[in-house]
Formats: sequence, C-alpha cells, structure tokens
Amino acid sequence: MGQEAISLFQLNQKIKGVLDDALLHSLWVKAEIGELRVNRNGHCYLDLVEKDDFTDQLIARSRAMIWAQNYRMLKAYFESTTGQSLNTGLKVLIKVTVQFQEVFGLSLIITDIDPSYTMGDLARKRREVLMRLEEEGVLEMNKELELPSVIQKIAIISSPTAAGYGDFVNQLENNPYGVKFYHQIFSAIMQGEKAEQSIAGAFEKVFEYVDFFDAVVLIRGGGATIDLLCFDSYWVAYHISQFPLPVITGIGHERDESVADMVANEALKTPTAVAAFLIERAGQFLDFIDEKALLMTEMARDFILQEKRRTEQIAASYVPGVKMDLQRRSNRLERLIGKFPVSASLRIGEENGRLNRVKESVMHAGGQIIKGQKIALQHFRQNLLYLPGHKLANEHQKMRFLENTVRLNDPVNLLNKGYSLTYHNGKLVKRVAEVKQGDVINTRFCDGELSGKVEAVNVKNKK
Amino acid sequence: MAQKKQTYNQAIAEIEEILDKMENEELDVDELSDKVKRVSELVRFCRTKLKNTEEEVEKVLKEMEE
Amino acid sequence: MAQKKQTYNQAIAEIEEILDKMENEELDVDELSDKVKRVSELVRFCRTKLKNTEEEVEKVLKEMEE
Amino acid sequence: MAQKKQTYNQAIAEIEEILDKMENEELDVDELSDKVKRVSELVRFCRTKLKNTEEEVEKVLKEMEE
Amino acid sequence: MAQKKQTYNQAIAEIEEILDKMENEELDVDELSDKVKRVSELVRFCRTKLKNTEEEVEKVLKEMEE
Amino acid sequence: MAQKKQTYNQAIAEIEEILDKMENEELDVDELSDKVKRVSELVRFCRTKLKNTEEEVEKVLKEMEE
Amino acid sequence: MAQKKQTYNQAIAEIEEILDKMENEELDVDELSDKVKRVSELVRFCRTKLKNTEEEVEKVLKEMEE
Repeated sequence: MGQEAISLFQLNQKIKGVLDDALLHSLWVKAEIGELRVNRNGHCYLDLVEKDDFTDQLIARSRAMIWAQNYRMLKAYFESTTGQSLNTGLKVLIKVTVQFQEVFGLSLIITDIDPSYTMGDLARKRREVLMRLEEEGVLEMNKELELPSVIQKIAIISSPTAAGYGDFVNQLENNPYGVKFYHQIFSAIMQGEKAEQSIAGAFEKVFEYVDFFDAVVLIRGGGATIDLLCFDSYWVAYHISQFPLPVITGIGHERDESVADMVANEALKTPTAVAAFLIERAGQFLDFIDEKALLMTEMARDFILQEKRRTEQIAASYVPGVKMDLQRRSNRLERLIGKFPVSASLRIGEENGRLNRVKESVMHAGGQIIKGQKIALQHFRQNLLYLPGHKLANEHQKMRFLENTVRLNDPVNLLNKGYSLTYHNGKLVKRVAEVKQGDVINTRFCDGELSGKVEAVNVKNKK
Repeated sequence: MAQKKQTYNQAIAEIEEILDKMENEELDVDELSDKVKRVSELVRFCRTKLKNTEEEVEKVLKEMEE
Repeated sequence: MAQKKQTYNQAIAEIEEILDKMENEELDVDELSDKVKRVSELVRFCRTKLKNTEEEVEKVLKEMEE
Repeated sequence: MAQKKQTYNQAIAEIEEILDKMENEELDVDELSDKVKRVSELVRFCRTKLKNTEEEVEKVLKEMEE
Repeated sequence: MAQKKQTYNQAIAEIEEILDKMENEELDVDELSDKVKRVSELVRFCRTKLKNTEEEVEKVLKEMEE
Repeated sequence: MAQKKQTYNQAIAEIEEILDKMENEELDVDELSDKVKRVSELVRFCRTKLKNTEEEVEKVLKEMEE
Repeated sequence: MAQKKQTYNQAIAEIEEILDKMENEELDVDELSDKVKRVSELVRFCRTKLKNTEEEVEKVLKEMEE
C-alpha cells in the first residue's frame, strides 16, 4: 500500500504546534495527586487523576511535574499552610501550563498551587467522616468509657522503631513516684497509605487482651513527616471510638485536632504528654490514697478523743445531776411540809369563823323572831284595850235608843200631851161605831177620869 | 222567869220584840204600859249588866297593864 | 284546857280569833268579860313564854361563847 | 340521834338549815329555844371536832419535825 | 394501801392532792384529820425513801470513784 | 441485758435517756439508785471500750505509717 | 473479697464510703477499729499494687510477645 505517511516526529511536531497554538498555559486545574515522586535533581513528577464522584472510577489522568526550584518553594508553602505534606491522595488546585514534547509527550508543568482548596477538601472529608461516625452512633463511645483511676497496664499502638515510642517507655519506667507501669507495644505503620489498615489491625490485636489492659495509647513514633491523613480516616476513627478500653492519643500535630483525637477518650499533643498524663494520674492516686489515710487517721483520733470527752463529761455531770435531783426532791418535800400546817390551820380557822358566824346569825334571827312576837303581843293588847270599850259604848248607846223608843211609845206621855182614852165596859174604844147612844163610857186623862153617857154617835163619812 | 239566868242577849231580844210589836201597833194600850214597864226593867237589867261587864273588863285590863 | 300543853302558837291563834270576833262584833256582852280575861291570860302566857325563850336563847348564846 | 356517827358536815348542814328557817321566820317561838339549843349543841360538837383535828395536826407536825 | 408498792412519786402526788383539796376547801373537816394523818405517814415514807436513796447513791458513787 | 452484745452507742443512748429522765424528774426515787448504778456501769463500759478501741486503732495506724 | 479482682476504683469507693461515715459520725466506736483496719488494708493494697511488680502480669505480657 503506497499510502503517504508522515514521520512520528512530524506528527508530534504537528501536535506540539496545535497545542502551542491553543495557548494552554497558566490554567487553574483541579485534580487529585495519584502518584508523586521526586528525582535526584529535586524535580517532582506527579501523576494527576480525576475520579468519578460517585463510582470512583478513573475518568482522567495526566502526567505533571514541578521544576525542582519551584517545587521546594511550593512544597514549603503548601505544607506550612495546610499542615499536610504534599502527597498522594490529596486533592489540589494547581496552575499548569500544558507542554508537549516530541520525546516525552504531554506533560503539565505546575507553576503554582492553592493550598486553601486542599484544606477545604480535607475539611470536607473530615466532616464526612465525623458525620458518618455520628450517624452510626459511635462518635462519643470511647469518650464515655470511664478512665480508671490508675492506668497501670497499657497497650501501646505505635511504630516500635520510632524515637517517640522509646522516649515514652523510658519516661514511664523512670517515673518519680516509683509506680510500676506494665506496657506492651502493638506495632503499626503510623503513616502513609498502609497506616490506616495497620492501625486497625493493631487495635484488633489489642482487642484479644481487652480484659488485661487498662487503656490503649496511640502514639505516633515521631519523625519529620507530617503525614497525618490516616488519623482523619474513617477506619482508624471507627476502631478508636468503638474500642472497649479508653484510648489515649499522642499523635503530635500542630494544627486542627485529627478525627482520631476527637473520638479518643483523652487526646494529648505528644507521646511525652501522654506519659506525663499517665504518671501524673498514678501520682495523684497515690497522693489521694495517702491523703485519705491521713484524713482517716485524724478522724479516728478525733473521734476517739471526742467520745472520750463525751464519756468523761457524762461521768462528770451525772453525779452532780443525781445529787441535784435528790436535793430538788428534798426541797420540794420540805416545801410541801411547810405548806401543810398553814393549809390545815387555814382550813380550821375558816371553820371556826364559820361557827362564830353561826352564833351571830342565831342572835340576829332569834332576836328578830322574839321582837316580832313582842310587837304582835303589843298589838293584841292595844286591840284589847280598845275593842271591849267600843263594844260597851255601842251597847250603852243601844240602851239609850231603846229607852227613848219605849218612852215615846208610853201612853202616859200621850195623856200628858192632852190626848185621852175612852173605855166602854173596861174596853178601849178605838171606833165610834163601837158604842151606842146611851152607853156609859169612861174617859181617862192624865190627871183623872170622867164618866158619862153617850148622847149621839156621829160616824164620819168615809175618808 | 229566874232573872239570874237571864242573859243580856235575851234581854235585848225581849226589848226588841216588844219594840217591834209597839211599832206595828200590835199592842193594846192596855198591854202597852205593862210592856213599857217591862222594857224599862229590861233596860235597867242591861245597863247593870253593861256596867258590871265594863267594870270587870276595866279590872282585867288594869291587871294586864300592871 | 291544860295550860301546860298549850303552845305559844295556839295561844296567839286563840288571841287572834277572839280579837277578830271582837272586831266583827260577833261577841256577846255576856261573853265579853270572859273573853277579855282569856285574852289577857293568853297574852300573859305568851309574854312569859317569850321572856323564857329570850332568856334561854341568851343562856345558850352565853354558853356558846365560852 | 347518835352523836358518834354524826359528821361535822352533817352538823354544819343542820345548823344552816336551822339558821335558814330562823331567818325566814319559819320557826315558832315554841321551837325557837329548842332549835337554838340544838344549834348550840351542834356548834359545840363542831368546835370539839375542830379542836381535836387541830390537836391532831399539831401532833403530826411535832412528829414530822422530829 | 400496801405501802410496799407505793412509789415516791405517787406519795408526793398524794400529798399535793391533799394540800390542794385543803386549800380549795374540798376537804371535810371529818376527812381533815384522817388526811392529816395520811400526810404525816406519806411525809415519813418520803423522807425515809429519800434518805435511803441518798445513801445508796453515795455508796454507788464511792464505788465508781475507786 | 447481755453486756457482750451491747454497743457503745447503745450504752451512750441509754445513759442519755436516763439523764434526760433525771432532768425531767421522770424518774422515781425508787428507780434512782438503780439507775445511778446502771449509769456507773455504762460509763465504766464506755471507758473500757474507748480505751480498747484507741489501742487497737493506734496499733493499726502505727503499722500503716511504717 | 478476692483481692485479685479488686480494682483501685473499688478500693477508693470503699475508702471514701468509710470516711464519709466517719465524717457524718455514723460510725460506732464499736465499728471504728474494724473500719480503720479495713482502710489501712485498702491503702496498703493500693500502694503495693501500684509500686511492686506483679509476676502474674509480667507473665501475661511475656506470653503476649511470643
């Protein structure tokens, strides 16, 4: 086939020409660092990737590099700002110029980096982890465990070769209180991609001896690197929070707390601080015990002293008390006895008075009766003096009246006044008709009698 | 009639009887002066009795006052 | 009537009866002096009785004071 | 009345009854001297009783003081 | 009353009751002399009891001080 | 009462009860000497108990301080 | 109480309970020496446990390393 062809170089030259014409420089690009290595000359070569947010599948990939001179500057700037080393897995916002070289192909030259983007991304990730832990209800679980008064048996999760671990153990063993600490290292990789899994594995080992240990200490073995991403990871945090023993962290970080610190029972800055904390706690306990022992000693002595005083006080007070009681009773009795003759003689005196009053009453009432009777008798006497005389006077008057009446009726008195009485045959003549002519009649006068014959009889007409 | 036994009251009764008759003119003039005499006698008797009684009473009262 | 058994009260009652009759002129002249005598006697009896009683009371009171 | 069984209170009650009657003049002169005698007797009884009681009190007090 | 079972307090109470009655004239003179005797008895009982108790107490106290 | 089982507190309580009664005159004189004896006994018991306790406690404290 | 199983916290709790009672004077003199002994024991237990090497624990740690 005699088809016309161009050489690869020609092709690459053409691509280079197209790309140069496209002016793809000083573009801000978001990407994830897939791989990062620095060569002998200090140039940094990266593999930038982009993954689908949901499927996590690779959707773009490109090589990139930072010139050594630029890299030193950018790295320092990035690390001092974010507190993170520029490393695999970080999402970065970088200023790139697209470069195409005939030999090396396409490459992105990184000229600048914006650390705030990475920080935002890291913070978001941390938030996501925390939210997930919270949703699962394990966020506070380790914090809720009670830290024993003395943490004597310690499981250490650390890198055994790290200087931090050695210092930590040294510090514990030479504590000023002479407390005996028991510790066992459960080694783990404390940085890099494998750290997460390694730490989780160490926790699982400790879990086998969970009844033995008092607490777990998670310390980072030191070193210059500040790659702490693993301590923000979900699995590490998940293991810490769910662990049945209290976890104390001493990871050593300068910036924000890591998620591991947040879920740990106690978070301290450094392994040294953790050792000091443990020693201090044991020391406090010793002090506490000694203090209590002293307090008890004082209280026991005080108590006994107090009771002794009380008993002696009772012993001292009840004797006078009894005597006072007896005295009181005696006084009361004597008072009663003293009142007795007074009461008795008062009573007798009252009765005497009463009897004396009887005499007066007798005198008064008896005299009254006799006086009354005397008056009655006097009255009788007066009536007696008056009444018979009165009666007699009445009778005298009656006599005089009777006498008068008789005197008035005496015929002698009539004769004396000139009246006369005529008799016929010795019989008083009261009617003219009683006599006839020729009858002899006698008429009596006061000083004698006349005798004669009736010459005529004149009867008066009827009245 | 035994005068001793005659009481003042009987005497007064007799006097009053006689006076009654006199007033009712039941008495004859013939009886009249007899009766007048009787009354006179009775009155005297009464007076004497009264006097005696009076004296006796006086005496008793005198004694009482002593 | 046995005077010994006569009480002061009876005596007073009799006196009052007689005096009542006197006042109401229920007494005859014939009875008068007798009754006056009786009253006099009764009064004397009462007086004596009173006097005795008075003396007795005095005596008793004297005794009481001793 | 058996004097032995008579109590002071009974005696006082009797005295008061008699005095009441006296004051209300419910007593006859006939009873008066008897009752006065009775009162005198009762008073004497009461006094004796009081005196005895007084002596007893004195005696008891003497004994108490020993 | 069986004196053995009588307590001091009862005795004092009885004395006070009797004195109260005396003062409030609730006691008959008839009871008075009996009660006076009773008080005398009670007082003697109380005194003896007090004296004995005092001695016993002294004895106990002596023993304790040894 | 079995003294063995008696506690110090019971003893103190009993003493105080007795002293209270004494002060409030609720105790009869009859009980008094018995109660005084009882208090004496209890005080002696308390003293002994306190002494023993003190010795025991001091011993323990000495040991602890070593 | 099995000493092996006793924790510092339990020891502390017990000590504090006893001291609380002491402070509130809920302790009898009778109990005092027992309680003092107990606290002394607990204090000694805590001190020993804190400061001395426990072979058993060491052994377990050894086994862990293998």
